[in-house]
Amino acid sequence: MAKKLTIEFSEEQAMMLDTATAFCSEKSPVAKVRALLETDAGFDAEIWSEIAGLGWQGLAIPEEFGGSGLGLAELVPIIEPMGRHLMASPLVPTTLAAQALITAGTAEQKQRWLPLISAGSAIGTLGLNESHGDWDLTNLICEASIADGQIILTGEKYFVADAAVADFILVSVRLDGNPALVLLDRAAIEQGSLTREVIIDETRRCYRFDLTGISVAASCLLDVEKTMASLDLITRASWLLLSAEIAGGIAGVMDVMIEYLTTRKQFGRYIGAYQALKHPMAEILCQYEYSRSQLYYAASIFDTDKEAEIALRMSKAQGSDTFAHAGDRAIQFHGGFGFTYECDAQLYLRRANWCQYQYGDAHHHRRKLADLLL
Amino acid sequence: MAKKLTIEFSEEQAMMLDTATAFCSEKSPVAKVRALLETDAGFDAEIWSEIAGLGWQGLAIPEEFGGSGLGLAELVPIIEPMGRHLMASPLVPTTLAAQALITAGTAEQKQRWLPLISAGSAIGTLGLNESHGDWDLTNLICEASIADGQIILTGEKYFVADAAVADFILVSVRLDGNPALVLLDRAAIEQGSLTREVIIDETRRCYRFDLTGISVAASCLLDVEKTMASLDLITRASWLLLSAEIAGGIAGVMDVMIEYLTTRKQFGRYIGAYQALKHPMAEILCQYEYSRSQLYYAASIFDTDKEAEIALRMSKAQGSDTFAHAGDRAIQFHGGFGFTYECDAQLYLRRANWCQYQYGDAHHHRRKLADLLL
Amino acid sequence: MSESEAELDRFREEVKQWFEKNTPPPPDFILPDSFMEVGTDAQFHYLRDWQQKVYQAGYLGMSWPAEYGGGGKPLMHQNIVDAEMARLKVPFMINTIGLNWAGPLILHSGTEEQKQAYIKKILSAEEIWCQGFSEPDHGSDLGNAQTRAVKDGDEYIINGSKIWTSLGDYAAHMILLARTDPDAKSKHAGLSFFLSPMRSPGIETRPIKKLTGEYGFCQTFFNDARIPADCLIGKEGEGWQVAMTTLAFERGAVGGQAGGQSSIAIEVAEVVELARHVQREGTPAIEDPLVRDQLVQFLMEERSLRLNFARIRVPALTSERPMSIPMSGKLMASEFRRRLCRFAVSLQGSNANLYMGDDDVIDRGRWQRSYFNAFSATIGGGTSQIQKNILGERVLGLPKD
Amino acid sequence: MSESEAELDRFREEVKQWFEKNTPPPPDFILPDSFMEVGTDAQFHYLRDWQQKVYQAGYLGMSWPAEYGGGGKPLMHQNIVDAEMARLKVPFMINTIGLNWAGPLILHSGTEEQKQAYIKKILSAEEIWCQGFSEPDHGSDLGNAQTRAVKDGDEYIINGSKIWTSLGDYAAHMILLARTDPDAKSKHAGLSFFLSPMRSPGIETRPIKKLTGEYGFCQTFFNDARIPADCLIGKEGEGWQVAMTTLAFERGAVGGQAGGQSSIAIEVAEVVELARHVQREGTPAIEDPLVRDQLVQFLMEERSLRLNFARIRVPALTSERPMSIPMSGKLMASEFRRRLCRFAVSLQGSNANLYMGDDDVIDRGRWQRSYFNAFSATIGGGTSQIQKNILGERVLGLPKD
Repeated sequence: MAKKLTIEFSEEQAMMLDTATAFCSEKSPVAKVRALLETDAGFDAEIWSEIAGLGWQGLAIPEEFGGSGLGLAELVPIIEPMGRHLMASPLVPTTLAAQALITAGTAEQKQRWLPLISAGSAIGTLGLNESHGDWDLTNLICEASIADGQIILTGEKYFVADAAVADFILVSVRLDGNPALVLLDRAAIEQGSLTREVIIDETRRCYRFDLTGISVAASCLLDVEKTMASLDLITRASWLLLSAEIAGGIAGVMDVMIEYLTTRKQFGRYIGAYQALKHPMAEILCQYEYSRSQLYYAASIFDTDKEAEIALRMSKAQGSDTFAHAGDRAIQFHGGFGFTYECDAQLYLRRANWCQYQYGDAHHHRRKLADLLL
Repeated sequence: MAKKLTIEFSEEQAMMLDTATAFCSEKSPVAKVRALLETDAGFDAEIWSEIAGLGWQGLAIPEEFGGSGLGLAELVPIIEPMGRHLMASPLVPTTLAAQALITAGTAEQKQRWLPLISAGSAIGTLGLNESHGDWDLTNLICEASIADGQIILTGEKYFVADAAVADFILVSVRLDGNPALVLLDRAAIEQGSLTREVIIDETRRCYRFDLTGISVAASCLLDVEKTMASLDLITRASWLLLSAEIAGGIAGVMDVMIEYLTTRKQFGRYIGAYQALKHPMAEILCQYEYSRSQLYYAASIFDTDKEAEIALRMSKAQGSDTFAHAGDRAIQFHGGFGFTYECDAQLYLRRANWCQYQYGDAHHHRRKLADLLL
Repeated sequence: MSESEAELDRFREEVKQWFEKNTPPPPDFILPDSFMEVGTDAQFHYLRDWQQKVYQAGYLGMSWPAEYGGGGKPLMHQNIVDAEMARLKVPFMINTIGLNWAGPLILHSGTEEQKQAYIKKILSAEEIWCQGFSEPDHGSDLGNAQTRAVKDGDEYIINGSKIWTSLGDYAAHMILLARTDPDAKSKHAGLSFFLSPMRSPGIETRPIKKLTGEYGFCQTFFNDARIPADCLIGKEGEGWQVAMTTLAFERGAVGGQAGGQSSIAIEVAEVVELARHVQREGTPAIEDPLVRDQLVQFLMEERSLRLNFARIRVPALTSERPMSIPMSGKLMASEFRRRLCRFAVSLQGSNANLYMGDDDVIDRGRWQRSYFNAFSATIGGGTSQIQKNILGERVLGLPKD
Repeated sequence: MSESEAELDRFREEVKQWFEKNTPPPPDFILPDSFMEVGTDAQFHYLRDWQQKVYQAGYLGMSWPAEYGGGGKPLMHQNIVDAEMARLKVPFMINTIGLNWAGPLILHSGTEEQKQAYIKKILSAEEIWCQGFSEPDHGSDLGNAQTRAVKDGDEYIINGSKIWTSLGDYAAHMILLARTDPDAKSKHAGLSFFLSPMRSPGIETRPIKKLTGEYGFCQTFFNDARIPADCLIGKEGEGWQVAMTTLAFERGAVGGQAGGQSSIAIEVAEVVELARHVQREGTPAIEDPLVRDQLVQFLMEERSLRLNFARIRVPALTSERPMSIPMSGKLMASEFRRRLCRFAVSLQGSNANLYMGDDDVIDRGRWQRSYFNAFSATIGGGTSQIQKNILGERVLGLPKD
């Protein structure tokens, strides 16, 4: 008989969930989401300020740097409703960048950037992916060499979120055969080195980042000794926050589906009365509950070691597959309208694809889980 | 663009299908099937004689041995309706044993047994399986050695169909490191060497056959040079005839389901009106059509080499999974009645399991197909 | 009442030792996985003896009142025993209906006489109880029960039939839902609830053969069967409420059960173990990447089921659709079990075709049997199809069929 | 008429060489997979030029009468050309509605004037045709078309709206199903069929943006649009029969089509190829056993679809349910395509998240697009859910919902 599994969720987290749910629902109606699709930045700077007012950017940053000193798990009840309402913001990349600095930044780097992030005055992001599409963040083609106190970079990073508006970008490179992280502030980012990517999820902004030709002072390097630990933390944090976005996304696409199924008639009946639609909806509901249980369990034990890895991978795998399936069915169940851009189902289907293929799809995680569990 | 796929089916085969369908439907009503469950032999000797009258035993035996000289593919439209009506008979093992003799028997063995088989006067069977449950017929634990013109056997064979009533059994053994087939007639089968197995499909009779202690004249050995070819043919023939039994079985279990769905009411409606049952039935229908198309294509090209292997494995894989799924759903869709022994669905579910795990399950065949196709 | 952790640990150790020492060796026949699957006298006697032994050791009904045969101890003690029993996978307590349904009901709503008469014999398994809710042709629509009970002096005359009576042929008593007033203004209002004897003239049981080939349920026939009027529990016409109370006990939604596990859960770990020791195509099944992927899926699913129940304890995380997890549990758990057992069968190569009773069948054929038996849960208590309708309509608010 | 095998082989070789030499290089934009997916002027012009070129070479409408612009040759020639076009995967013929629906209909039922006016321009793609059957809010229930056509002198006045008009914004003509008699005794009897101009006052098209982000369908609005009365084909009130005839042409159930492929089939072999060249976790995807198993499943399914159509040619093997294969084809093929394309997306690791238009997206993003576009077939022409109802009721004889 396996050990007891409990989900910890404090009063504070419950309040956070309430606040965030109300905030996202009010500030991110779907018309707003669609309007932002057409903009360059993809998010609303005013909302970003309001988020700063709520203290979300600094939630998981130590108090000495102006943050609240809480754990990453506290962000889960915030990211989940953001996912549900497709609210755009650079909160996740900024949070991940902050975590990378906390674990591997030099004292000077932390002192410079963390207070700004906590205050909502700086956007940070990460350049970790490469052309091969591999989810192993230590599989690096991009390289760095050091000469005369300068770091010289080559290669291209993919999927750098919100790079065009970021105040700094942390990029991973191979240095002397090992992974290293380098902090590039706006001044270091060459004109024309960013190319906006065309990505499946139009609510996001991602950029290809050509590092070749960039050279910065050696002080931009993060602590090399701590880089592996930092990459590991970023990976885990990404699984957790993506899982939160996914759970919210499933809830959001279910909202869209239920609305249609209870208002659209065909052959004289509401289409939700047909078992061909009702039963798959019930199945999606069950898988959603699984996803959410896995998510909040992973959040509960985020700080443990092997157990957390298992829980996080399960959460990512369960959620990814459920969201992808729900998104797919959402199109189908809307019939002809589902095939149009106007139908909100497509926003979620695209988001579901995005979430599936970022940081490992379900198939990948199950393979890793097999090695951990069998 | 792949090559053209055609299904050959002659007028004669069409007539055979009609005849066999009528015969099996009349001679094997389910009450008869159930009555035979309780008997030792498991089949009706009278039916066996009638089958002989129709010439089915000799269909694929050369004319010089009293047969019709047709191919194994001609048996497909016979075995299919037998499967549909769960008609019990040792036709398949006898046919396979005859084919083994045709390909690898000595002149004397053929002369002795094939005319008897053609006339319906002898039942033959095969002992090929072993305790490890492996589907590779060359993975042999049973052994034979030759001394003083006698073959001495050791080991145990599993799943020897109809062994208790067989006039001879062909067993596979390892001889000098290679597979060999030995023909054992009734006189050679020791008292007590057969133990009836408890198997999942109660319409069949299978025996464990303990070879240890048996020794027969060296003339009982089949042509060692031709043994591999013979085992290969037996394997392919088994895939084909099992696929035929499977296609019939799917049709049979669909009959049972449709009958219930169109006569049983719940909440005031025939249960077949509910999409929760109707749609899975439609899906089973589609998979059944696939199974049957694969079957008759495999029959069409049975005599070719690599192409036939592909077609046969596809047929077995497609049919096995469909039958297993249909059997499973048949229980479920009958509700409480489906849980009883009295409901005919269980006869088919058990049969479906049997067919899935004989001569390679779908998963096994797909793995082999991957090597052939990718 | 509260004991120190150390005391509880000591007790746990004592329990563990007792069960390690006293659990009987596996018999030479296959045991059932739950009381619903008891099909032979040998199984019955083995399990009844075991329950008696556990009761005599003081490990059953520990929190029930001492005056009726219980232990009079804090519930915590029983919980520790139950956890150890589950952990050690000892055989289950056969008198499940008595321990989890009838007993709690009698303690809650019974008369003093009923408590004196029944409780101790439930614990000792001297008297086995069965359940008479479902009827042929009415599926799981309990409210539609048609079995009639007509009062005649100090007796009720019962006519009708109940189906899926587990242990019906071994039981001394049945908890029986019958219709006392066919003209009541609502169909629920016409029902009454009885603690009926099973060995009375006019009551006959006919065993039902299951698709596994075993027996394990009965159909029970009442032909002018006369039972004493004081068998009634609750008032006449209150049968529906009493039944709902009983079901609440059964679900563990309220306390009051005698404890002791009532079925053997199948864990994915056992299938993993099977995959380690069976060969597929010459290598252990567990080395096959597709088998590994499937096993991981099952492990995830098993954990999801458990985590759902961990999450219900956090109202903030279930507030939007509070009934979603409780109402989907049966569907998900039963379908999970069916698929898991079917998969376990599939690991066995051609030996998957051996069956219970064969000398060489793997694990005594338990996987083949459990696959077949799994349908009792995907069908009984409302089929999976009905469960999905319920979830769609009552949880998601979709329109009715 | 009958030519020797040698002559046909020579012709086949000639065709092969012509297409190898004349097929234009792939453009620097992504091509659509069928006429329903044409969404940009660049795509349109590329494909129209291509059809013109094929027609001018004499490889289109080869069996249509020479007096209207056809080739006047045996059908066998066109079949050979079609097979070569498919084999070489050359771009499809854009005027699909003209070639497969309108053209055959006009040749079959049109007046001499109509034949003279339309046929040649269909073949040369000078005039593109579109189809006006479906209407908003009436799904695929063609018989329920509500667009009105009222005769007024030598004109009809059209009011209403059609949806899913592929190429509506490029088309010169529409085959239009409209209601001339709302009071007819059956809803079918009130319909008439028109060869309507598209560039008339009162006819407007509004492009519909698809979930792919592309355009490719229109909604067509008729506001007191006047079309000449001789646009009518068949008699007034015979529109339903004419529509059914047209659909029979479209399905290829009867001969008469101009030939030339009308869409690019996606073959599993292409996904196998993709699996060979994309990396997953550092190794080619095709080495992953789960990927291999999936690919085999798709190969089996693809073959099953084709074998079903081989089997319909053997009546003895389809006699029990003759409509089973024909009526399940659309369901099975469209769902197959959806799953296959989704799987092709899944092979690409994090690059699966790049999309059409990105410089680095694999295969120009065709898999991502084809997955999204696949829903047009699982939804259009009756959703998969409706198809299953039809199969259940009309083929299996199950009761109606």
